[in-house]
Amino acid sequence: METKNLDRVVIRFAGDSGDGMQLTGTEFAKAAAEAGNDISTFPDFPAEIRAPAGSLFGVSGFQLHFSSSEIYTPGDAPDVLVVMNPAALKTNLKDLVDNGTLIVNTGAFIEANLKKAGYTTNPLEDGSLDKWKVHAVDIGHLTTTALDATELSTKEKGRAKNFFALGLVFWMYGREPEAEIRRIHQQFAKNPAFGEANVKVFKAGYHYGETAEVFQTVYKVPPATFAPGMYRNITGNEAIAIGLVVGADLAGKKLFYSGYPITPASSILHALAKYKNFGTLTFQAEDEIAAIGAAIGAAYGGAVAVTASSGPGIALKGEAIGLGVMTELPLVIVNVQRGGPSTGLPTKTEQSDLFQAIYGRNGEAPIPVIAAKSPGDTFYCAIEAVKIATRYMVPVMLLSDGYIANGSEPWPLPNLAALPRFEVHHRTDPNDYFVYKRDPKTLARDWVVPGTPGLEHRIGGIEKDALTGNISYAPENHEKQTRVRAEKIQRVAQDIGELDLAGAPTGDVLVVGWGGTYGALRQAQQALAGLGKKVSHAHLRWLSPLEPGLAKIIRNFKHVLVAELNMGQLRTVLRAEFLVDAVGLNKIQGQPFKVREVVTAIEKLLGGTISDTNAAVRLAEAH
Amino acid sequence: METKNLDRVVIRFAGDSGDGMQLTGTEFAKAAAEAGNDISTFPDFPAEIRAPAGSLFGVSGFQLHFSSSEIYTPGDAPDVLVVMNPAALKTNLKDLVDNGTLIVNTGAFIEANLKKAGYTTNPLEDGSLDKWKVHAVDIGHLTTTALDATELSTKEKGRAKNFFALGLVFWMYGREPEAEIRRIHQQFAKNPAFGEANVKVFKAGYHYGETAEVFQTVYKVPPATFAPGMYRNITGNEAIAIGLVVGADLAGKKLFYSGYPITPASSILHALAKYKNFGTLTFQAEDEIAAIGAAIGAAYGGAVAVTASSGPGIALKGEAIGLGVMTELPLVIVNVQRGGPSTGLPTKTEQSDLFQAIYGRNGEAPIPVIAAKSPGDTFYCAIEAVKIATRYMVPVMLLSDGYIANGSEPWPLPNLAALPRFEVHHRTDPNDYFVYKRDPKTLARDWVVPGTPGLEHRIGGIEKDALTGNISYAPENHEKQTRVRAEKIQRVAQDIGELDLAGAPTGDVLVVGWGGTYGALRQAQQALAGLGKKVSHAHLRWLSPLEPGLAKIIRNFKHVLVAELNMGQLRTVLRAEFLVDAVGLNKIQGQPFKVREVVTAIEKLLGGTISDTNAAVRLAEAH
Amino acid sequence: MSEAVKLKLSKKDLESDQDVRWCPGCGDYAILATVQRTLAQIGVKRENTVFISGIGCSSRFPYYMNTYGFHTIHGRAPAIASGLKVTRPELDIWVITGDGDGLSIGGNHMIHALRRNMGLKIILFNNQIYGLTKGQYSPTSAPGTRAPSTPAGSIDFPLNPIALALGAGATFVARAADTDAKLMGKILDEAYRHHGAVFIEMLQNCPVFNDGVWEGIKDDPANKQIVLTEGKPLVFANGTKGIKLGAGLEPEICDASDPNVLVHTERGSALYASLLSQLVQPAFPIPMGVLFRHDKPTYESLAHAQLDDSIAKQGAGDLSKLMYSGMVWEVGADGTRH
Amino acid sequence: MSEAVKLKLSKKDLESDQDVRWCPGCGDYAILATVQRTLAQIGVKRENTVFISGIGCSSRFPYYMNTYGFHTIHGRAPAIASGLKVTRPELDIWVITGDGDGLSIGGNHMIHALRRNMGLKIILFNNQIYGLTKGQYSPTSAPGTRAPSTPAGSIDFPLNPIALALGAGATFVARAADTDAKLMGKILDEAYRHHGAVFIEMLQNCPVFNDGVWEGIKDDPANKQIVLTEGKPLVFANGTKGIKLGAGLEPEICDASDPNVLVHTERGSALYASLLSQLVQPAFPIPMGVLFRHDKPTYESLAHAQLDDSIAKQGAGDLSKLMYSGMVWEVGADGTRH
Ligand SMILES: Cc1ncc(C[n+]2csc(CCOP(=O)(O)OP(=O)(O)O)c2C)c(N)n1
Ligand SMILES: Cc1ncc(C[n+]2csc(CCOP(=O)(O)OP(=O)(O)O)c2C)c(N)n1
Ligand code: SF4
Ligand code: SF4
Ligand SMILES: [Mg+2]
Ligand SMILES: [Mg+2]
Repeated sequence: METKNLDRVVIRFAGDSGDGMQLTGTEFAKAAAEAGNDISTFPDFPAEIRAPAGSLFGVSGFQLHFSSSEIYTPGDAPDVLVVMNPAALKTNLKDLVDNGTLIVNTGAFIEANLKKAGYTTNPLEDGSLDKWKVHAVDIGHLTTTALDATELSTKEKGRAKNFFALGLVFWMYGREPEAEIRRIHQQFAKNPAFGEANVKVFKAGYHYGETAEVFQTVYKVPPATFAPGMYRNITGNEAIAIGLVVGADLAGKKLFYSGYPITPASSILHALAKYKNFGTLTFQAEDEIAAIGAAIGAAYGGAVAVTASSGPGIALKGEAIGLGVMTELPLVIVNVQRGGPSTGLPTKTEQSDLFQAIYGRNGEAPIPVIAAKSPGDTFYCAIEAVKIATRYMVPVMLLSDGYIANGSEPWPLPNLAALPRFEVHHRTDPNDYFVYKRDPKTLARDWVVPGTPGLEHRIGGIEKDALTGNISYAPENHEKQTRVRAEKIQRVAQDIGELDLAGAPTGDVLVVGWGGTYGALRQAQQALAGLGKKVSHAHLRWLSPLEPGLAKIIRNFKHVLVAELNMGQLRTVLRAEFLVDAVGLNKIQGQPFKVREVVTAIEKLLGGTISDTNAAVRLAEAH
Repeated sequence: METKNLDRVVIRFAGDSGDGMQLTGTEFAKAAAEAGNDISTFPDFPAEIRAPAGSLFGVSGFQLHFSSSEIYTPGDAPDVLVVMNPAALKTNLKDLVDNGTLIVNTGAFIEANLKKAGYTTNPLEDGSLDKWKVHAVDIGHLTTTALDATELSTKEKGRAKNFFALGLVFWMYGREPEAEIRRIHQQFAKNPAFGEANVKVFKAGYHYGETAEVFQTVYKVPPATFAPGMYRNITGNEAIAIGLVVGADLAGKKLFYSGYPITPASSILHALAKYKNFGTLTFQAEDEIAAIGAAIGAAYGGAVAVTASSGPGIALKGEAIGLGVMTELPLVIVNVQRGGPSTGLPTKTEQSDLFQAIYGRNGEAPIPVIAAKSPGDTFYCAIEAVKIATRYMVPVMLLSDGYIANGSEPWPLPNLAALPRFEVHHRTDPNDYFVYKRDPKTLARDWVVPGTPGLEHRIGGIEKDALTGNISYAPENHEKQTRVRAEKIQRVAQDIGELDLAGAPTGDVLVVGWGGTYGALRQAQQALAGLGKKVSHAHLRWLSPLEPGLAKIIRNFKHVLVAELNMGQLRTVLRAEFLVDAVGLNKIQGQPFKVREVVTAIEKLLGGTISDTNAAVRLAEAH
Repeated sequence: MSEAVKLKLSKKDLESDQDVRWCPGCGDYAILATVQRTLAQIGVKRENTVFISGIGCSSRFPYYMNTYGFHTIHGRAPAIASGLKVTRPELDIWVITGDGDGLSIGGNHMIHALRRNMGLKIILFNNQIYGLTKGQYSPTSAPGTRAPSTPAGSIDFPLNPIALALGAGATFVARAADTDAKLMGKILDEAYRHHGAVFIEMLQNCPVFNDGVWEGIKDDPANKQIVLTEGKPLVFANGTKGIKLGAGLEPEICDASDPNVLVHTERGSALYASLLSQLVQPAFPIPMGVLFRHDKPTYESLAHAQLDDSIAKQGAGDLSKLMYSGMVWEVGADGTRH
Repeated sequence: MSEAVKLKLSKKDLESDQDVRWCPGCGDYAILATVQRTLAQIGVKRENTVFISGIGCSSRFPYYMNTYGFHTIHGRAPAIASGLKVTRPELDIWVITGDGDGLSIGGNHMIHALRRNMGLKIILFNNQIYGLTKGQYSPTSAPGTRAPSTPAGSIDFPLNPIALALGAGATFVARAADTDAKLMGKILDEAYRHHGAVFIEMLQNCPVFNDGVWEGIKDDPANKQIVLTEGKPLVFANGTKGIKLGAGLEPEICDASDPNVLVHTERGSALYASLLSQLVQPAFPIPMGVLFRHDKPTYESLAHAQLDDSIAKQGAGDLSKLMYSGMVWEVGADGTRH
């Protein structure tokens, strides 16, 4: 039995929504992380809760990229594909690299399933899989036999088969089974019988790999090296939830979160609902308008108030955001973007709500907009959003997306003590208090909360006198207030840090991106820079106001390529602002960029030849 | 008694909301129109229904510009100001031209009212009005004495005083009283006693002018010359209502209109509710979302479906508009813009909802956007919106504003027979019907309505297969559909007419505008062109897609000035599209542009000297 | 309502070609089957039948009916259906919604559609949970419901869908369980024939996120259900117990022989109907069948009556008259007014 | 509720410096005055008193109170007030809304705030019209109302605000007329002391667009009103007539001497309360005063109980614990995992 070292592996598990592929993937990711690899994951599941077994649209996938060197993405194409049924094979095979490894649960390749997947002949027999290393394993059968002894019903036995697959890959990549066995027991503590069974099956899979002739090699992916410190795995929605709690604490306040469930934002509410002992109040409202309404009420009362949703729900909040702008109350609105328009592609990722974030309200109602670049980054963006909202007395929009929300990565745990605090001060001094008198630096008005004696006052959505806050229809006052509200957003630039720029501040191509495309863009830039190309990558954190750093460099490049998962929304904003002839790399498929796609687009601008494109792609992938 | 001819007069009536100034103004405007003058009106009233008597915020004004030559606007500054109380004087005097005529209802200048208006001394006595021709008339007293004989209560008598003012100005400008007397009788047909009284008072005012020594001159503004044809006076909301009914007829359909009341859009609903004998159905919904929802349902059923609102209400419709985009149903959404953000300035005009119209939805959800330039133009825009919506199967946004909606102008009645019809065809042929199969030219899918045998099908807000319309999460399909939806909007350009351009297609300054600012911009351009300046004015009717004509010329000018009643929304769109360094003339005061403001801005770009600015302004005003 | 054509239709004729995407075991399957079977038996015109839904598992329903169907946006189905009904009164319009879609985000459209007596047949799938978004509690969830968004248990008091519908003015109110094909069929048939706003609460099981919420009631029909029959007393427990109106105007369980046992009538007083709505678990068995029925002009009929009326009074609209209304004048060849 | 401090407050202390902008003769003036007077008498803490409103003439109310005030957006006041109440339970929060603001666009937030028994004191100014937008009919307008948007008369059936509030779960439901300062004062005082969702319908006159809708009731209190008193029978017409429950469970007018005349109790059954809600003009005199009252934990108290509970169980939250939860590992100086 030989052991072979690999630098990196991309593996994808695919099966029915009911097959538990998400669990298998998550567990294997944990093992990889535990083994010290750098990892990046990409769960991709259908909108249906549990689509009927065997259907094409019911296929659920989980891709894991684990490596002995730093990685930024879940990988373009899997080296290893594990499929639990024909439908999974049909929908995923096209992505498997040539000569890649294919593990097939043969037991599921029965007439009925083949038909559902639209196969006329059985791919296991018609030779259509010849160009891949096929391992045919009757996982279903092996699972049930492993459980012969147990009391479980056949149905229940069947449910365990994902643990067989898990055991198998554990063996293939030389992972230590003990930790996993412990985890399984913990997870099923409430139901030991199942725990036992799953462990049995997990071991069966592991031993199958060991004993079966078919797998001659164990592949080892040595640990990656990381900056020293403490780490954990985290998804975007977990990190955003923790970030909000920490942000509120740094402001010296309690968090109030109100939301109405919507994919892929719901899990933020689910996470925060568990943090009651932090004094965090969560409110499941009757709809998105009520959710932001409640948040506005809480902000008026002095809480750090947050509401989150996805595109359609954010659309409903537009009018209320305007109220926040007019009354100048601090508020964080999180948009975990998904494919649009309308209901669109609820479980797929997209970046098409940027226009809505910046422009989607009646009247002149500008607000700051910040976007997270990775799962772990949402933590810092959440804190920053809370800081800006409370410092400038303004609603802040925080953009995430389905890819970040569900994806996970190893996350270096921040040093809490080192995070700068930004304590909120509520005015209590009645002397010469004016409702709209502003801080000269931030232009923020005082945040006076009900309960403060002597400062009783009234606010509302009608235009307000620039000093007293009384209703005012005076023409000049309206112009003045409108300009101040706009200026206030520009002032936020005072608090914006360095531009995240990779590569030189001048060159041939500047790739500009924002949000969850960070990994693919950065990796592509590094690859090309590695080949000596004059390519830089600027990744925007703040979209409104635009980062000061960008203005300094954007005109220093022959080409500006704005890469987004939309039809060119940031590109439009940048063209209007800088009058540079920025071109776009746009993908609207509900899927993240592949590094290859980005490299190819840059090469085109460089007038590159296919050959070095491939070199770059190889380099990027090897990266 | 001498008679003097004038080319043009700008008169403003101002008083309490309760004083009936809107009626006085409207009636005098009718008389001017009847006398053959060109007219333009600008009602300006408070948000309060009937604010307490004498309060500054309760002042209601009506400005009328009538002329013997063509005019485009209600005029920059009144030559004559009629004020019914101190508050009206206080808030309006600053606009009166130097040496202008001021008619004051002295009876209202009592201690209490002066105080409410914030006067410490009585302006009628402290000489502060010296630079104007003041006519002090105790209108209140003269009105009640005129009604001594009648049965009316003092309160009722008081209410009639606006007719005294009306009679007085009738005499001043040599208008024939008979027609007016007839109109008053008609208006109060239900209540002859009031009719009688008002006529009495009207006559009293008229005779007062005749007999009182104070008015030595009668000013005559000779008739203007118009293109031959039939004319009527019309406000924007009246014209839009009629346009919708006609538009539906030209499509060979019935009109369904659903709305939720909101200023300044409500009167469209009020007008249409009267047109039941045209088969027009109006539906007052429980909110704006229900209103557009009902419209979508009606469109699905085959009606020409329309919903209207103003900024805040349109914000609420964003999600549903997305549904219209995804299901590709024809729909007209009218936004009668008002001052924002939030509740903002409900009764004031603004153009700050352009971003919302173009970008204000989740996902990639582009729609065509058209804007009316004047009260009468809304008629044609309504028809065009219906045409594009039904031809391209898409929701169309029609932008109007408070200024257009309430303002009025003499309107050459269109020749109905000459209006091209655009009959809608509903597919009934089941043979090779596919829900999203498209017309090669317009990219529109077939409009198949329930009730059609053999064509039963399902639509919805989830991404649809590009041919069958079945739910599809396929990556390529989503990209394809997204691009087709965008391309469809661009194709609308096929139906866009010539660019409305005044002046040469090349020159020093191109003024670009849209919507209700047309009059002021065009007048300024003409004035400067009259002085030999190389200034042109392009007024956009279509904002999305942008008019093809603009692309051809926008780069041919030294300067591009985008003049809007917002912070520069169209400017942003044009900069992004054309990469031209367009500058803005922006006014956010809830008030329309004054010609002087536009001229001054252009002169600045031309590097003009104050002297010829004044010349231009004089010319513009004389125009 | 479009006149039913009596040519034989089979259940198959009502099935669309779309794969049904609900979880195995979902109560929605049973409801779908019964709806298809019943409409086939009635012999509806497929082309005149429209299913309109919002968003939710239940709202996927229209895709599976071989009729016209519109899967709209969350909570807005009653509004969209209203626009269709007002403009196309001849269509049979069924609205499919859930406890979240119809009572949470869509609660307002629901009560206003019912208030107007809009001719819509609204079926609310009540599984006491948000299925599609993976199991958060809903406005009908029992207090203390532990769900992802309420790990410590929900703290709001649930809405009573039947009470809300009655209060809003529905003119046909009924309740059935997903598995009770017979009763459901009967109700659907009568709902089909009713002119006005129909509200049917379907007790639906969500095996994935709220399995068995209705078991208690479904498994012990004898003691936990009162099957309503016109003119028959409110008795249960195999005819041994009954419901009467107690002192202090509270419903009370009594012996079936008690002379005061209430007798059911669908056309009973509003107060009687709200008494039925107050029969809720665990204190009482819950009424199944048609609780209330009342004849009242529909919104669409009144709206069209106004059109006809104005045409009768003013004559069919004349566009040029319309444009020439108000003060009209002519400008002659000389460009001045005549 | 913040403990009332008994230092003497005068009505003036509750008046803000803002000009009141309602039309002369508007019923809102009388309500404003009574609210100011009553809160002064109670001796509320101005700083702990908040008035939150939507949009409408009535919703201008907060500007005129010398307390904290928030004039929000149309229909959303109950939602905004809920967020404030949950985070600041010690504040006294009054919600001012209208028949359009609270029952048309805001109907859903209204019923959900009541359902949750959110500690809000909601006052609905019912003038049966949209005042601020110049007189369109509202969800409470009588059928046939001729208004700018319904020149031929409105065709929808009105909502019964009291019935809706009861059905939604309000725990304190009352009605008063704008001009009846005495009764209004009494109701406001009790509402102030109630823990939970308060719903008060104010019969308000809009002299400009709907003058006199309530005249009938206000001008003939003897025959058109039943002033409710705890423990006293439902009698009117100077004690000559009464209300009893008729056969078929319908309210019935009877002789005051009839032994079956119902006796009022604010804590009566849900059915009794809905009977009261069904006493509407012209058939019946309408009940004025406190119709229903019920004690039930408030949403905010339950929410905070859950916080305290979890702190008691898990200890006060520790941020580093929070971050270190899940699988945590260390990377050593050598850059590899230990
Ligand atoms: C505007 C908007 N908000 C939220 C959602 C997310 N969402 C979809 S369905 C649903 C609730 C579904 O519950 P229910 O109506 O009871 O239907 P069920 O799935 O239980 O049948 C929610 C919150 C959405 N699609 N759109
Ligand atoms: C989103 C939105 N839609 C519509 C309006 C217009 N609007 C303001 S108040 C109002 C109704 C007012 O009626 P009601 O609530 O009864 O208050 P009232 O004026 O009668 O006191 C409407 C439709 C608005 N301001 N905002
Ligand atoms: S989640 Fe529940 S309601 Fe939705 S389909 Fe699955 S079982 Fe049915
Ligand atoms: S319109 Fe009616 S409700 Fe509004 S302020 Fe005037 S009188 Fe009062
Ligand atoms: Mg449900
Ligand atoms: Mg009202």
